[in-house]
Amino acid sequence: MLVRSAPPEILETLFSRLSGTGKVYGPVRQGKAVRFLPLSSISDAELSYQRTVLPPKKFFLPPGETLLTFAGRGEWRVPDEEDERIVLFGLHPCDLHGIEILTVFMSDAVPDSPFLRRREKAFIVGLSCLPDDKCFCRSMGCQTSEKGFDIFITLLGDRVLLRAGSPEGYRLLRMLDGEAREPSREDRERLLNFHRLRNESFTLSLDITDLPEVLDLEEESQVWEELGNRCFTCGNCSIVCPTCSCFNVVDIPSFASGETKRVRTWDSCLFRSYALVAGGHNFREKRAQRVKNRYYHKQKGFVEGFGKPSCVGCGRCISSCPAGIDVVSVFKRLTEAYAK
Amino acid sequence: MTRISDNPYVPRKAVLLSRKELSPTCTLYRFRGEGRGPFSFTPGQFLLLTVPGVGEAPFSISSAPSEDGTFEFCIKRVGRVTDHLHRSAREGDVFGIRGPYGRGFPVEEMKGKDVLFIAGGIGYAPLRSVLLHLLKERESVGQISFLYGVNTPVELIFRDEVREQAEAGTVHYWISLMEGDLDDFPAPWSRGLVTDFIPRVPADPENAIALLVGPPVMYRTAVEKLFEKGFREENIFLSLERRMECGIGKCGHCAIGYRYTCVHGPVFPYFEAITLTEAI
Amino acid sequence: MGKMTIGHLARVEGHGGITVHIDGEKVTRVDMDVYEGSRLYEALLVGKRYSEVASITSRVCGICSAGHALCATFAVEDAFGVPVPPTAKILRDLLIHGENIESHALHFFFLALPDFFGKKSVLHLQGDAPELVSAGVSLKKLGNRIQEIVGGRPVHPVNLCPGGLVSPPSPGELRELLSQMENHLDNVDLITSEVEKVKVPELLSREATFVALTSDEPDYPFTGEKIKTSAGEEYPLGEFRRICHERVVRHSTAKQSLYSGKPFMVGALARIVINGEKLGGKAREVRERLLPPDPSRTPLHNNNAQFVELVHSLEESARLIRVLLDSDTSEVRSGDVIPREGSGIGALEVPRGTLYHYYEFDGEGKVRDAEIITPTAQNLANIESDLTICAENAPLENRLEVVRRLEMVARAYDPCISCSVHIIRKEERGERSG
Amino acid sequence: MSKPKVGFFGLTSCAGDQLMVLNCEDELLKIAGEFEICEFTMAISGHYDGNLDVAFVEGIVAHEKDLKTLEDVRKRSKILVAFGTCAAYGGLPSMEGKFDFNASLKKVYGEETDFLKKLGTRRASPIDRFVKVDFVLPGCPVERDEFLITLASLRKGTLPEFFRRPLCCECKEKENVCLITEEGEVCCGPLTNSGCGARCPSLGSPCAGCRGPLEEIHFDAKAKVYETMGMPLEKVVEKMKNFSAPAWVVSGMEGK
Ligand SMILES: Cc1cc2nc3c(=O)[nH]c(=O)nc-3n(C[C@H](O)[C@H](O)[C@H](O)COP(=O)(O)OP(=O)(O)OC[C@H]3O[C@@H](n4cnc5c(N)ncnc54)[C@H](O)[C@@H]3O)c2cc1C
Ligand code: SF4
Ligand code: SF4
Ligand code: SF4
Repeated sequence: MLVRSAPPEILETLFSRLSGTGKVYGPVRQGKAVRFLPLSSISDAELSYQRTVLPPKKFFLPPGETLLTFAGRGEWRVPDEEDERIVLFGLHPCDLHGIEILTVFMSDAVPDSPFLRRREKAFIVGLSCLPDDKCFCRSMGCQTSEKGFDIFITLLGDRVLLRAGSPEGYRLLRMLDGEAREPSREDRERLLNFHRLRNESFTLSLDITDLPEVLDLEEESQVWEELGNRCFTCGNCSIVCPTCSCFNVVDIPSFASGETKRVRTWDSCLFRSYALVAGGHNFREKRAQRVKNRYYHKQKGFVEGFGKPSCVGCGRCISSCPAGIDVVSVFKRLTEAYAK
Repeated sequence: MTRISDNPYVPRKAVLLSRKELSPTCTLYRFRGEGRGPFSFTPGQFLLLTVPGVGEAPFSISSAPSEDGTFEFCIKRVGRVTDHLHRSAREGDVFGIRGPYGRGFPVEEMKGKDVLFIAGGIGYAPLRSVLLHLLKERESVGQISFLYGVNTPVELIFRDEVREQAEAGTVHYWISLMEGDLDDFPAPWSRGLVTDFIPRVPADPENAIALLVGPPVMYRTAVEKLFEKGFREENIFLSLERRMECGIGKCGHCAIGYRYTCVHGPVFPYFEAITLTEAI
Repeated sequence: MGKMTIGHLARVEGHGGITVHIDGEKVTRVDMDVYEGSRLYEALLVGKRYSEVASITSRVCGICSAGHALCATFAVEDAFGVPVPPTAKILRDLLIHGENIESHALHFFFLALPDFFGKKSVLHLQGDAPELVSAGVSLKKLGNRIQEIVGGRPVHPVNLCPGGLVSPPSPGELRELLSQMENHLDNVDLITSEVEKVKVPELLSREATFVALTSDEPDYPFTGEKIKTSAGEEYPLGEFRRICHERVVRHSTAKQSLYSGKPFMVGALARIVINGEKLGGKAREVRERLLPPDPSRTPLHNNNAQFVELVHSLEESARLIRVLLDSDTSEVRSGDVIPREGSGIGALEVPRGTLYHYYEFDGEGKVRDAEIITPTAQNLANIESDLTICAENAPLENRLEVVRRLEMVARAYDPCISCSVHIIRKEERGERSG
Repeated sequence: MSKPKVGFFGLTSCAGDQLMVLNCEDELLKIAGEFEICEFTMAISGHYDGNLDVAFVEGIVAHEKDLKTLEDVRKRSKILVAFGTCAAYGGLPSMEGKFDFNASLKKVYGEETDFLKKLGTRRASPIDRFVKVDFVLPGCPVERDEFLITLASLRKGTLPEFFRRPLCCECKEKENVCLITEEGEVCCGPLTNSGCGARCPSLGSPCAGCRGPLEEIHFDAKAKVYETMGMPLEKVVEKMKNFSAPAWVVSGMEGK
């Protein structure tokens, strides 16, 4: 059996096992912010967090990553790899989906090996959650995860369900056999109740069935113009999005060492410079075009390229938009006409 | 999980063999790539060229595929990287290259057909690769017509080659200028837009392929006139230029809809191009 | 009537020159010319919210930006009666010492020291005094690091707010600072010996009045509840205008400060003259080694006085950090600030002397009126009178020597012209070379 | 390659950016070794009249003498860098206060302001109003790291490439919760040049806009935001104007 039931204390045992295999990161509250940070014990982690400011993509596609170092004339090298494996503890299903989407994208055509190497080295522990008023993962089919984790933890009050999602996770679960057991009938009922409660707690939802088709027809919609006027194009939504992975590359010389680093920095398709080419031509000069592009890429382009949208409904872009724009109401406005 | 191949961000070395000024802003650079086996590419593909310590930028290969590992770029001076190349690159200097990347022109499909080239300005550079390739086996294709438009006579790059080909009669050139004159040139020329020539070109639209490289504005008129002439969507190919930071479909800058210019292009058949939002 | 001009004073902050007026063989007057453009800060402040006052006034001067920001914050807190948690007070003191270390190191080693070796700059001094140069560089760096850790940035702090600080530094950062301070303190005797070798030339001797803040506390004060003069008079802060009575001088529209109709001096030397007895520890020893018992007769002693204070600030900041590391430092900000109609004064000893900020606010906390009096504005009259004495004793036939002497005297004051000119401007006279 | 000739010039300013040069304590000797510092009055005696490869110009033009210096330096320099927010955007001295320039002169100097007129005292302006600027290094003061990167690039014969994003990006990369959405504060982050690592929001106080406006905002300042959910743009712009009023005047946002 891939699922085990145990009292909450098992998390401590699990944690100490994990910390023997690598550096453990988990959700830590600091003031109003929750961030994935190194954990020294399970008590550092906030298990009932809503969402971290940055998604776990920061572990695989670090902001400001050095791709190459140029030394003398015609000499360059790749930075040394960190050998230590990392353990990401307490990722919600939406973030697991986010990592999966990025992994599929990064593996396509020419694989992005720096990303994929880091991904391969990570051991991932998922964690169940309840939605708040900004979550719409259920609408995106991301409220549960079938893959993308080694172990998934569901918190059920005084019991904890542990589910293995990889051979390594399975081996680890078996090592905990002394403290864990087969789920009982009662455990199953609790799980069912938890699922019911979770599903009932969503206040935000969006019907995406016909979205790609609607988007095809609504390219000229007034909505884009209005959004363009409202959006700061500050890029917050892209930076915090678990699936936004655009980057810019610049070479940064160091005065002290004389070396130059080639650095990739998180970019956003909302910036004016994004589609600017030599000669000053800009393929998306207007804000409205750029705002529209972001939505189209996520909900239509990605579907055409990879079979599903590249939005997991985590609500981060809603919670961090200083202009108060939210995806759900944008799409609602577009689809409403068709629903009637 | 996917197998992770070599790090695609690490360039291999290329040595600058020679440079030749083509116009006040354009220079032809000849390189030899080093290491990692033979260097083969399809005309229309591009490489990312690193000037160590300064930056990286994509350039179309401007020479025909060859056995000896050499290749040429025709580079226009517009910003940091190109500026540095123009000012400081010397024979023997070591640069970095990544690629070749992307989809090139369908050279196989051209066999036995008439080929119509339409170039605006520096758009000549990637088309030259196709042209030189076809000229190696001139008999394999039918009529070769080349409509070439520039603003002023000094911008007419590869002038000697053009003259030679025109004189030999292997390529029929039509040259358009926005201002200035071309004295004593062995090819027809006139003032106006390069697309003005399209109706006059003798090509059998049923059995011809048109290849277009130029600024976005050129594409719109050119395609319209090609349609008028009877060209079909699937026989018109154009190269789209976008900003690129990676060349391998990751950085996002060149994405049009779900397609990445660097992976699925830069050469697109016309039908694919129109399905891409904002393409032309 | 002849005239000798130094177009642009080098190695001082801002744009200024010196003009010596000569009648026959006799020097009649020396003017300190200030030709920095006006920035009208006092006018710009009108209508701004109290919360913006510190970040605006810090831009009066890049070198004592922390001092301006703090002084403005004091004035806001005075006006609205805002309490400040003890930890924040300690951290602010640390910031003051950080600025003092940075600014004194900059002036002592980078700007003044080259004169004593006849060099153009600290960069040209490496061969003559390598120990002094490297000590200067690393002390300056430490001062910046303190300001960066406490103030959020080495220049123009971003971590101050009425009621305390925005956010406390981490214990790790404080420990980093402490270990650097301890290293420097171990090195003080050695550097002092090097400084001792540099002879202070006899360029002028005169009697002068000194002014500094003072307090009833036993510590050597940078803030205080009273203004004290070397003549022994004391005034409450509220009467700062009696000291800094600004007047318009006939030959210039620059406002100069006079006390009882006479020029006076503020700065490190003034503080040592007035509060020097309160120095303890190493600073006291260094003072005995580097300064005569009565150092008041020449402004050139201001350089060494700065070095003494530098040592004091090192010792004090190490002590403050130890206190911080032993206590809970999480509370650095008192609750909400409630603006009310009224006025407030901030006074602070910044590296170059006493700084006063005075604001009147309306009921919403917007500035109605503002007044900023900087140390250099207070010193200007004294600089001119010292320059005159110096020129009178100088060999006028040797222009280079006169220039050298005058520059040394002016520089000893560590004048900060940008500061002085946030409001004042002096008429430009005659031809000028720079 | 011979050493590039550089000069540091201060117009009317707080000297904070020039101080940041001296604040590169660890690199100072190397700078002096790799560049010929021809003029830097704040730190080095002597005056230089010859040509320069690069001139770093700090401060605003506040009177005719500033203008003369600026024009002279421009003539002698291949590359002129606007060094700091004052030079680039006007900075605090050209702030749009609720004041009348002439009345302010009177307030500060009394009735006799004739001498100021004679000197050509003028409303403070950024340097691009008078001369061509080749490169902008924003910041109040400039960031030490960016200054050193600039020197490193100049040593290679090029200008540096700084990827200027809205400050929000750096704020989010530091994983701060947004002060607009969570605290209702007026934060200039969305409109401000990145490069400081989001110093202020990372400490907990809103960005004051000291690094000046993004290029786009310059030209396209018509964004309006939900007043109920977020922050009205005008409020942010009003705060931005503390550091870059003249830039907003150009973009048509004055008086709003
Ligand atoms: C597939 C492809 C093939 C190309 N082939 C050629 C060629 O054969 N000859 C030639 O001269 N040019 C070619 N270009 C254009 C060339 O890549 C740009 O001119 C070059 O990147 C400019 O680099 P820079 O550092 O000199 O300019 P920059 O200083 O980087 O910038 C100048 C301008 O170019 C834009 N830009 C920046 N990076 C890129 C980028 N990666 N791609 C496009 N624009 C960018 C900037 O937004 C700016 O407006 C090609 C571009 C692509 C995408
Ligand atoms: S688009 Fe918004 S809700 Fe969707 S995954 Fe990205 S941040 Fe989350
Ligand atoms: S706090 Fe300011 S800088 Fe940070 S995300 Fe919000 S608006 Fe942007
Ligand atoms: S956060 Fe804003 S105000 Fe603070 S330093 Fe950065 S740009 Fe300046």
